[in-house]
Amino acid sequence: MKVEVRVYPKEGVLDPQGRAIASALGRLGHETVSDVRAGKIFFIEVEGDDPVAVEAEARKMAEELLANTVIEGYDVRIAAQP
Amino acid sequence: MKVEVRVYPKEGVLDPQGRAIASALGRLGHETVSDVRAGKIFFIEVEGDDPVAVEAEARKMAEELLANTVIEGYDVRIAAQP
Amino acid sequence: MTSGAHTRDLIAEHNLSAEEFARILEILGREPNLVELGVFSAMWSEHCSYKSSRIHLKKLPTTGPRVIQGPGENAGIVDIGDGLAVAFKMESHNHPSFIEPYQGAATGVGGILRDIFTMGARPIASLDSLRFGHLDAPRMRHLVDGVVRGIAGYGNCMGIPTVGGETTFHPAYDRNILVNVMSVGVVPSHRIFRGRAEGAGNPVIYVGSKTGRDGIHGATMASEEFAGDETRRKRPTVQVGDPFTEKLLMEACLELFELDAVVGIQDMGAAGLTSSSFEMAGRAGSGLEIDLSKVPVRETGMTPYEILLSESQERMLLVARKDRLDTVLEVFGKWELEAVVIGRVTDSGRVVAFFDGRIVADLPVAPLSERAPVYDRPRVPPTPVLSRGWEELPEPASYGACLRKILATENIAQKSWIWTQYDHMVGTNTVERPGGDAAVLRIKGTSKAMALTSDVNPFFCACDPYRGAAIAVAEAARSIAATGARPLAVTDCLNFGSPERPEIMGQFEAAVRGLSDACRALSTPVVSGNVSFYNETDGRPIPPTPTVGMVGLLEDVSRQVRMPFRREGDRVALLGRTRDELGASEFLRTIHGRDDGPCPDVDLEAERRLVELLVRLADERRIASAHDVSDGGLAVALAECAMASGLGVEVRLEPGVRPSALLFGETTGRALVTFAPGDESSVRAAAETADVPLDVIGRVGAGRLAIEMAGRALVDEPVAELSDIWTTAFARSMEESAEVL
Amino acid sequence: MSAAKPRFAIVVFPGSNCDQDCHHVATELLGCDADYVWHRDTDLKGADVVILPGGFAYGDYLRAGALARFSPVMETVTRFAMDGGPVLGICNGFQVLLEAGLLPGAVRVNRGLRYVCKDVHMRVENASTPFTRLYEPGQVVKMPVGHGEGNYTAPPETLTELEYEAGIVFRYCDESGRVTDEANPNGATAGIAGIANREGNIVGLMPHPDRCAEGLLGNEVGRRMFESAVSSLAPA
Ligand SMILES: Nc1ncnc2c1ncn2[C@@H]1O[C@H](COP(=O)(O)OP(=O)(O)O)[C@@H](O)[C@H]1O
Ligand SMILES: [Mg+2]
Repeated sequence: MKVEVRVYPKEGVLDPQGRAIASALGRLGHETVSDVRAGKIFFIEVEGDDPVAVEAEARKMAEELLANTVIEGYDVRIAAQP
Repeated sequence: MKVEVRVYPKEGVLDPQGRAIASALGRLGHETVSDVRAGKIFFIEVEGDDPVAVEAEARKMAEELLANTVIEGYDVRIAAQP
Repeated sequence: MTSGAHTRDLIAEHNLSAEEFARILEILGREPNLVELGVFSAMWSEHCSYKSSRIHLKKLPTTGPRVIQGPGENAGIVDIGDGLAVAFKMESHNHPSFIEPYQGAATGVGGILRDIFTMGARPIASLDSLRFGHLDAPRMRHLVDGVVRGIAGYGNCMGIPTVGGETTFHPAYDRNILVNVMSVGVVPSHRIFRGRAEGAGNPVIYVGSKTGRDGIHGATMASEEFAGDETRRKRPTVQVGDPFTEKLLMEACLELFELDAVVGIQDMGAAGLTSSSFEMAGRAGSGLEIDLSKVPVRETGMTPYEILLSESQERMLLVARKDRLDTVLEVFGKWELEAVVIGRVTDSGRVVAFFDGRIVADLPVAPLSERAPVYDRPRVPPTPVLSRGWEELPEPASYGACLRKILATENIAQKSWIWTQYDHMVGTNTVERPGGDAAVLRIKGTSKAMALTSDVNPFFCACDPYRGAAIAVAEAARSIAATGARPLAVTDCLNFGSPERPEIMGQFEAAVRGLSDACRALSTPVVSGNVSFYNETDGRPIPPTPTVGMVGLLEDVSRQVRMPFRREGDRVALLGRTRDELGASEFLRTIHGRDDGPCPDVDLEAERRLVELLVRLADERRIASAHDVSDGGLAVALAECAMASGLGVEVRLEPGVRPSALLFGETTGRALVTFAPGDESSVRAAAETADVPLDVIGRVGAGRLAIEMAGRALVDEPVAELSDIWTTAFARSMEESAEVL
Repeated sequence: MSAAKPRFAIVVFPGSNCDQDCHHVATELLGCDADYVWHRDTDLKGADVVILPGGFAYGDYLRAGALARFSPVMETVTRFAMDGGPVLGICNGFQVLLEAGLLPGAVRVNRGLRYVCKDVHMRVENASTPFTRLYEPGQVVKMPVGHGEGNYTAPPETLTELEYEAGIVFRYCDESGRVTDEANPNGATAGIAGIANREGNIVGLMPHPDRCAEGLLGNEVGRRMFESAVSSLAPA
């Protein structure tokens, strides 16, 4: 079963990467871009077919490892991998 | 309007990050994890309310800057930012 | 896999000529199967076989009292005493870097580092020699940014400092950039390892990353017909580097080398498992049996063809003593590396590959490695580019304005934007950081240090490949000697267009002659190197670019000499004579927008005498600073010493040649030295004995760079302003661009 | 080496690359004994001081220090630190201490999004830790940095606590000691270059004292951090 964990800078935490990308996009002529926040996404293949259990396990992975909860938030969803 | 661009390693392309994370998760006792692929996600705030136009613009951003299309694939979707 | 006669297309797709195929039939006495065809194609490719360059490379001087290992191994090695030796080599990763700059450059670093530690040496430093097109050419800033990030990403993670290099911009590289990386390692002279598969019965071990469908090049098309659509869709063209795995490989190998368990070892570079197994057997005159089904694979359904030809990174092939196999597997286990026995050494003189119990390739070793085809390709001698009349140009109105303009050009401007992205200090050996004439690295546990540099001026080579190549060696030797070190030996990376064109082979032959003559004159044998042909697009080749990497030895690191002026009041002297030369100079390009020749003259005997003098002056502690005069000429050299020190300089030049040539001409064989007034007589005496012209041209002063000729002020600029221009120009030019994050 | 001298333990994670540099300072330059401690070992071999060196533990894949903190050795290091033992994290070692929660806060990618290797200046804000006691309070020291993720930050309450509990050990500044934005190589909040826990025995910093500990390299100021540790342990 495939699960997706998204990790992103917490509200209020300055995101240097998002900022740089936003200004670069501006210079590239995308003036309509007003804000960018850069995060990470993990496509995880987990054995087992109980979505509830798999999602719970994925949350644990995010808490323990995938996100640095001091500055990052995360969300988890069972999803198809690209 | 908020748009989400997800960037991920193309199939067959080595993903050292994903591999390292997968084995770390294994060591942490998540034995059910069989594979991890690590990507990036960008939450982009774009002015304008025509989803079609905004999505098209976001694709351009991905092609030009956000994704390295030689080794990375991407997808775009209008979505709510966390 | 295949039956009956191969189609012409199949043979052509494997880049084999009809003659070469006929030769294969004759060697085998039968039709090769597809796997075997792939192996021949890879082993006889220009890259692996050097078939077009061999006869010319034979002319290079490759021996000397200090040479322990010359060309032919993974790296060359020279003795530095104290039971130590240095292993070094330069490699190109040009084409991959143009396709994907980050990964292309990163895997280039990974490859050359493997060449060094497979010899048993611990790498201590890398240098990167980069050629880009015009900064405003399409994708160019993106390429510069990606290449620099890639070198940083890999080298920094490995913990090998990138301590020097060079960066040139020339429109002729617009569609063929060059990424040459040199690495240097230190090895106990009694504990050198080589790529030899010796001892019938010894196990053959595969260690490192799994094998994927990465970079299966020329022959790709052909194999797909058999591997099917799946493969075609899945196979990536670009290899991705994994510096962490390589760091583990390096530490594991270096640990293993202490345990007397390894017989021979080689990295899987171009043509991966194929070249490593054939070369290891070839050097030892032995044979191998390998079972491809045992090779760890990253993807499903990989064919023997793909497994043999994959160029996945971070993989090594090694032969262990049979009685020490456990030790080998134990050490790799400790470092969490996958190590598998995939075969054994035989004395059959053949490499036999099995897959699922079937023989999929059975080939004689010698014809594929040692006795691969060699061509003496037709060539036409290059016609040197001469003056198109620059002698008639009016002298500029303001030499100060010229200097400011030249200091701001991407070729002359300081490259700190690049080297601050490289960890150039890890290892705590970097005594001279990037920015000097040559990087200097102390050798822990001794009083010694190594001086390292890479040089070539493509503008010179474009005008005259012979002189350009000779000058590259001379400039490298001068840069090394300016630190007080004695030039020891050379590695090269010969970047050219297509060898199938007589003009290009003419350039190549001339450049190799230039290298040979210069290396002989300066007693710096060539102990390793690399040839990169086919650097051209739509029939437009790069300028001949024979990059020279040189190592020098400083017996006593405390006698090192540095570039910056040291004390106000010190005398400033020019060693060597300035000729009326402006051909191929930065001045002509920047101020007049012309690329006239001729390439400056070179007097190799005079260069040798200058090197001897610089080494002696340093050894006798007679000079306070030294700097070689090269790109941008005397005015730029003076400015560099001033800007690096914050001190100024007052200079009086004798008339003779036109002022522009005096200030900006790039006459070879010159260096600047400074010394306390009290040492003038002894320095003069030393120069006389060495038969090197010496003119005291001024004194180190406060804040200004002032140059006058016959009472007339040519230049008078505040050093701080020049410094601001020189140090910020390149970064600004890069960071204003939207192509760069 | 003389028995009075303390023993250093230098932790080696897969991917550490300044372990030998720290070992060189402790042994060759200070004449102390030092052991490498492999990340899977749990025995500090009787060490008096523990150093987490710079490098790219586990390649810094995911996040600098994120994977290393799970190495078995970290439990031992934590116990050693909780018993008051002096622990110094340099660069990647600092990042590991942050990820392990032994020091508060986190680092983000540098403001300029690039790895930066150059000399910076720092002001000594706390000269009473076992690793800074030989510096003068307010002293300006020059040290090299070499990192891509040194942009320190922490939740407001943590920052306030650091300010008031003397948790900030070094701040980036200019030559004259002024904390300015230009002097800040990575965008770290409040110019924070190094911090300590409340007890002061755990110190982490981004710059590299190990790279400026001998005259041959043109700068010896970093050696004082190691000597501080030695002096703090010397029997009074
Ligand atoms: N790509 C690079 N990487 C590292 N150092 C570089 C690079 N390009 C230039 N440098 C450094 O800049 C200084 C000047 O380079 P260069 O103009 O080639 O010197 P020289 O004229 O003495 O050969 C040298 O110290 C060189 O090591
Ligand atoms: Mg040069």
